[in-house]
Amino acid sequence: MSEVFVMDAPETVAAPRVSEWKRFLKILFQRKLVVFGVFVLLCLVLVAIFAPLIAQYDPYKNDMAHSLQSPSSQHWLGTDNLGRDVFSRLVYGARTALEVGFGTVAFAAILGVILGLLAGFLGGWTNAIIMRAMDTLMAFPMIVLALLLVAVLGAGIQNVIIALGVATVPGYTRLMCGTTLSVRENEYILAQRAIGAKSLRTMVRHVLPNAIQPVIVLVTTMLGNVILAEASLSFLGIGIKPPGAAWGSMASAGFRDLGTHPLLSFAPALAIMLVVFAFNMVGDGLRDALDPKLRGKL
Amino acid sequence: MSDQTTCGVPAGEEMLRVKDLETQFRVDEGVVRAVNGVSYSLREREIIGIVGESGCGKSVSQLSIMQLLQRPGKIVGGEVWFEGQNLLEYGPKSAEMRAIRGGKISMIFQEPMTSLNPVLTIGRQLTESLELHLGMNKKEARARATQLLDLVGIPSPASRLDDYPHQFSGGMRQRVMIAIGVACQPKMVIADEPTTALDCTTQAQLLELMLSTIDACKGSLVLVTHNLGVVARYSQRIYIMYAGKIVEQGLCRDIFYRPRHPYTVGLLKSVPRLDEVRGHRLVPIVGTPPNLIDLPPTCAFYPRCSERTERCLTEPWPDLTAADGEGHLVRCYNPAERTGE
Amino acid sequence: MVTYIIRRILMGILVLILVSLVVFFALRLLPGDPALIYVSGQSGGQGVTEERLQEVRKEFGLDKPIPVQYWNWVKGVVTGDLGTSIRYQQDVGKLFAQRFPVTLILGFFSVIVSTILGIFFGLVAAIRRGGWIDTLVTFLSYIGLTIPVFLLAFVLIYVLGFKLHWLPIVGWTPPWKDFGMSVKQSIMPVICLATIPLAVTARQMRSSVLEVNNMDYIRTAWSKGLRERVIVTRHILKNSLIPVVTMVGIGVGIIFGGAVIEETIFGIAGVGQLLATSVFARDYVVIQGGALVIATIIVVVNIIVDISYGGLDPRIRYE
Amino acid sequence: MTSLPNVAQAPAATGSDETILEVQDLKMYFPITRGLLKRRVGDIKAVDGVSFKLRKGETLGLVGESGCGKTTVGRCLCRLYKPTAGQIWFNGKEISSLPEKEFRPLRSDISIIFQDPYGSLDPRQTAGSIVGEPLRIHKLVKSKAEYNERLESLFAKVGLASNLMPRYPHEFSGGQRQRIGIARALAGDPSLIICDEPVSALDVSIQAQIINLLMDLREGQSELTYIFIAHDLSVVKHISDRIAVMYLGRILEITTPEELYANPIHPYTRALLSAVCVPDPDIEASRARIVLEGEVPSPVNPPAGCSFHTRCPDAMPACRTTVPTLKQVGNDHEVACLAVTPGGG
Repeated sequence: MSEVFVMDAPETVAAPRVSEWKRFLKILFQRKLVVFGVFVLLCLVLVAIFAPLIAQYDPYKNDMAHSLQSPSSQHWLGTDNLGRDVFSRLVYGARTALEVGFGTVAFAAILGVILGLLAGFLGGWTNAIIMRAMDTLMAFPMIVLALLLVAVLGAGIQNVIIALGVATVPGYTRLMCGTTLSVRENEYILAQRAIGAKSLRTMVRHVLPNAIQPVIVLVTTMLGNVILAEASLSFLGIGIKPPGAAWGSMASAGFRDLGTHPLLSFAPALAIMLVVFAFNMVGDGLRDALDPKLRGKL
Repeated sequence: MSDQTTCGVPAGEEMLRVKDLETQFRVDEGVVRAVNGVSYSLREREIIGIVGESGCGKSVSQLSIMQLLQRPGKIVGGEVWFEGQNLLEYGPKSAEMRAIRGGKISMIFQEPMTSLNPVLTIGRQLTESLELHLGMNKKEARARATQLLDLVGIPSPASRLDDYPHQFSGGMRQRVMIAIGVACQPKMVIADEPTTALDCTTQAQLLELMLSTIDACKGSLVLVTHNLGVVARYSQRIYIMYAGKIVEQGLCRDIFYRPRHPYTVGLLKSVPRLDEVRGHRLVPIVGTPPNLIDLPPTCAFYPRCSERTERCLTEPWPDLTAADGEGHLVRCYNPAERTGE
Repeated sequence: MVTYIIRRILMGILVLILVSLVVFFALRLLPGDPALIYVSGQSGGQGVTEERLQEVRKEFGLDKPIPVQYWNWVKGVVTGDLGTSIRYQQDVGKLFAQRFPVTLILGFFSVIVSTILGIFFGLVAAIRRGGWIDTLVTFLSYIGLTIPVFLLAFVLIYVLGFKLHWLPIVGWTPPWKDFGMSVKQSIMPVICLATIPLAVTARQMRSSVLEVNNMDYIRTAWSKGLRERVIVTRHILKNSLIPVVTMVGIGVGIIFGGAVIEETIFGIAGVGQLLATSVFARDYVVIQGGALVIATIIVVVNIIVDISYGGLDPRIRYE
Repeated sequence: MTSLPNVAQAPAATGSDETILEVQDLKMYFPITRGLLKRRVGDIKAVDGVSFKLRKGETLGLVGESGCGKTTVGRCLCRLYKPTAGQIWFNGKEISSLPEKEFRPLRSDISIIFQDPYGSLDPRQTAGSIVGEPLRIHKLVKSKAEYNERLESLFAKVGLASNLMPRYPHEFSGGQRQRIGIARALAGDPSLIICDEPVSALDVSIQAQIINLLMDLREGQSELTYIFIAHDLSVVKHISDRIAVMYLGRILEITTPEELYANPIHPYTRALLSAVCVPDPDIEASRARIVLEGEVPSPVNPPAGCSFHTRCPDAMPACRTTVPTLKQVGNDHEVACLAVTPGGG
């Protein structure tokens, strides 16, 4: 049966094919600050992986004979009050930062995406329960909630990850719920019902992939925010316990010598800022590159 | 009311002349030549129709005249003569331009749902132009605003002045837009798809209302639309636009009964008509409208044209040349033979 | 509007109940026996015996069923009894009464400064989009968002304190005791607290103005021939403030979080410092009370913000 | 009644005498909740008692203005909404109250084409996968080879080259996307397709392509039945064998296109017809407009009696109290108006 009745010429040409990926990269790297951010993050990851090769000294070994030295060719950034090489500690601190960052974000993002998807797609009571729970967690400032949890769980890298994870879940849940709700409004979701697809299939195959994009942007910026929060907890002495090399605790330890040896606290603090800044830049770049308003426009 | 529907020859004097207007949008992928050398004129108490599909530049050309373009839109050439002045010599924020906008030329937009400010009352949005252009005080402006709402058929107008736009239906909002449009008795009104977003019978209501109110203040009208039926009913002269250029222009009857450009012919043959006999087959225009980025200088309709020749691909898009009929011009190397009647 | 307010308040109360549950169960459901924490916290790790633990459990009613414990705790909280600090051996309510005013005064000024400046800078940047002001504001807001509070404090202390000797580097005096001193001592803490909310507000305001600027009704306003100043003040400002107002609630949260660090650095005896030191000492009674009070303040602020939101947006008012 | 013009010229109404669909007193109310406890304070009476019969192979046009319930009727028929009341007999089987599980197998037999060619295709799915999804869900093919073969033939049917299958929706134009939507609707080899405003989001020059395609598909298969929902009377008249005019959740008039154009009886139908402009200046100059007063009343509180009486130029006192029912007034012509005396036939 068929073709005979189609008198209009078949449409063989679609719009000229532009690689999605190419366009994405083009928009992403349009801004110089994004290039800078990606560069910083690449360096950070490399430093964290090859920390033992880069650091010339044991970051944990005290050497009281050489404490509080100014920068020199042996100690590029000097030594701290216990005589430990600041540069080596900074290098190992990158590991801690990334570990906490990725650990927390993975935990919170996965949980948040699932909860948000369920709340948004199922609506009704599921939505009410999940979203009120999230409102509750959102009522606490992130640091205060983390303090509460650390007070109970005790310090240490795992507990910091759990505490910050719980504190950041609402962000992902709310975002995911919001995008799910708007994706659900689309006719293609209705179309799935019309052709007889079951809810679970629709939710996983059609809602999730279309709703997840903003979460990717959030994940990027949250990596920065979480590293910043971990630094704040470590700064207060309740995050990563000494002698663990965490930038926050280094900054805090250097504080008492701020007047005489400002580099002790400035160096780790600047490292934190650089990394957080880089994650924010890349996050913003991603948002522009993924922006549905720009997509499909041409 | 129905004297508006005649296609008679306009008698008034010319009040607006647009010459070689060019507007571009510079985007990442290149330059969008949205309006690419458009010229037209409007006489006193005349109604002209500007017809084209979405993205043909009909709305952008009107926004350019009012200098209301959003970035990255930019007028790159041309003249707009109105009352002896070239409006394009004034900046978009200049006092001269502001006195024209809303005072002498006003505009009615397509989207009644989003064209009114949601946090200001209807009254405030009406009185602000009255205070600005007619120098009324608050009390006078309010009294006049009540009259205007009454004129456009809004029941109990005095009490509705203090309502917010979301308390009005789409049709009611468009009535308010019409009231704002004619508030200062403008010499001309540009209506950009004024009823497209509305229902059929509401469209009819509002078109009749718009024409009678503009007629009452002795204004002219530029009717921008994609609906051939609407221009057939209301306009005296018609301009057909495609890909940023006017491809055919002429008196209403010439366009409908003696169309010469293949695009015009295609438009007329592709729409189902209420008065047709069922079973006849529509003749669609093949393909899709062109992407306006970095268009070649040749005819942009070429890929979809049924009358194309070798010449259309090698030589640039021709100028508008005279066809039979008063002011009937067509931009084509191979215009259709006289059809119909 | 009345229904809207009532619904908002009821929702707030529900969240408060849930907040109290979180605070209460944080200690009981998570690993770690509160009695053990209590005893070891009190005695510094020594003297932890089963008898002592039993004694403590009885003393604090920890031997009763969980719902009863919760009920007793809530009864206490409502009557102002937040328990006794393990570290200070003092009524937690009294501890807070001394310290909350300090945090609230500094926080209040920070909210005012960050909101006003944030709205102003965001508006100016958006209106002069692409100009040098916009570039500067955008860049500074990035810095503000990413700078650790302690780095900002270090820079301020190092430059204004150690090098220029303009401002004292530690402590805080209430304004009613020594106004001049109080102002001097407040400058650096307020800057530290206000920076992040300022950056957040400015960014939100900028994007909100840009969005409103693209709306059809702004084009309508231009088509009436209004001047730019009128369009900005009458048509753009109110509409773009609507999403920014919600940021005030978030800003209050950020400020309480920042206070923990800022008060520790500047040696200010506020709630933030109290919480930080209490975590160190595992003084969970204080943390519990502090978290509860701060969350309550934030919930209340958010209710007020949402209600004023209704005042700004007639669409909500008539819902 | 007036003599029927043009009947000779018009093709005889296609389709057999076999009824494929019968709708009886269909009602769809959407609850409105308000207040603290989300109390149900009223209903949006989107569809309020609609009945019609559809023969196999016939095309019924549902026309009316926004909010008249035409889309809701369509969505009830393919059970995207569960009707509040009434019966839907599809091939002799009552389907309005079937549980979803039992209705699911029927979903390949009743399909729908949506209005928005941009919103109705999943942007993350390739064209091929979109069209093939009903085949996979209902397991209509036995092998990969058969699947590919079916896809190729579906693409060919709607006039798309098969090398476009791996492309994503954003790479297609509006008209092409609508072809993909049509191919998806055809995948399960349906006998009833609900076309919900399939051309209203398209440019005028593209509309004709899609209308022609829908008509061609019907030519090829005498069993294929359409319900064509649109607000554009010219389009509906072009494609339909019968047209039902809806207003506020009810059908006011139902007849053939020729009869509707030549002999509209209901005052609303007349107003609707007069509101449509014909692209012909001479004809337009001779047509008078009936401009209706006021606006469509809210479907939450529809007027008692005839729902159109508030705007009707010919309203009588009885119209305020008595609900008119559809009455036969001529050959295949039913009107719900108190001013009309039944007859003809």
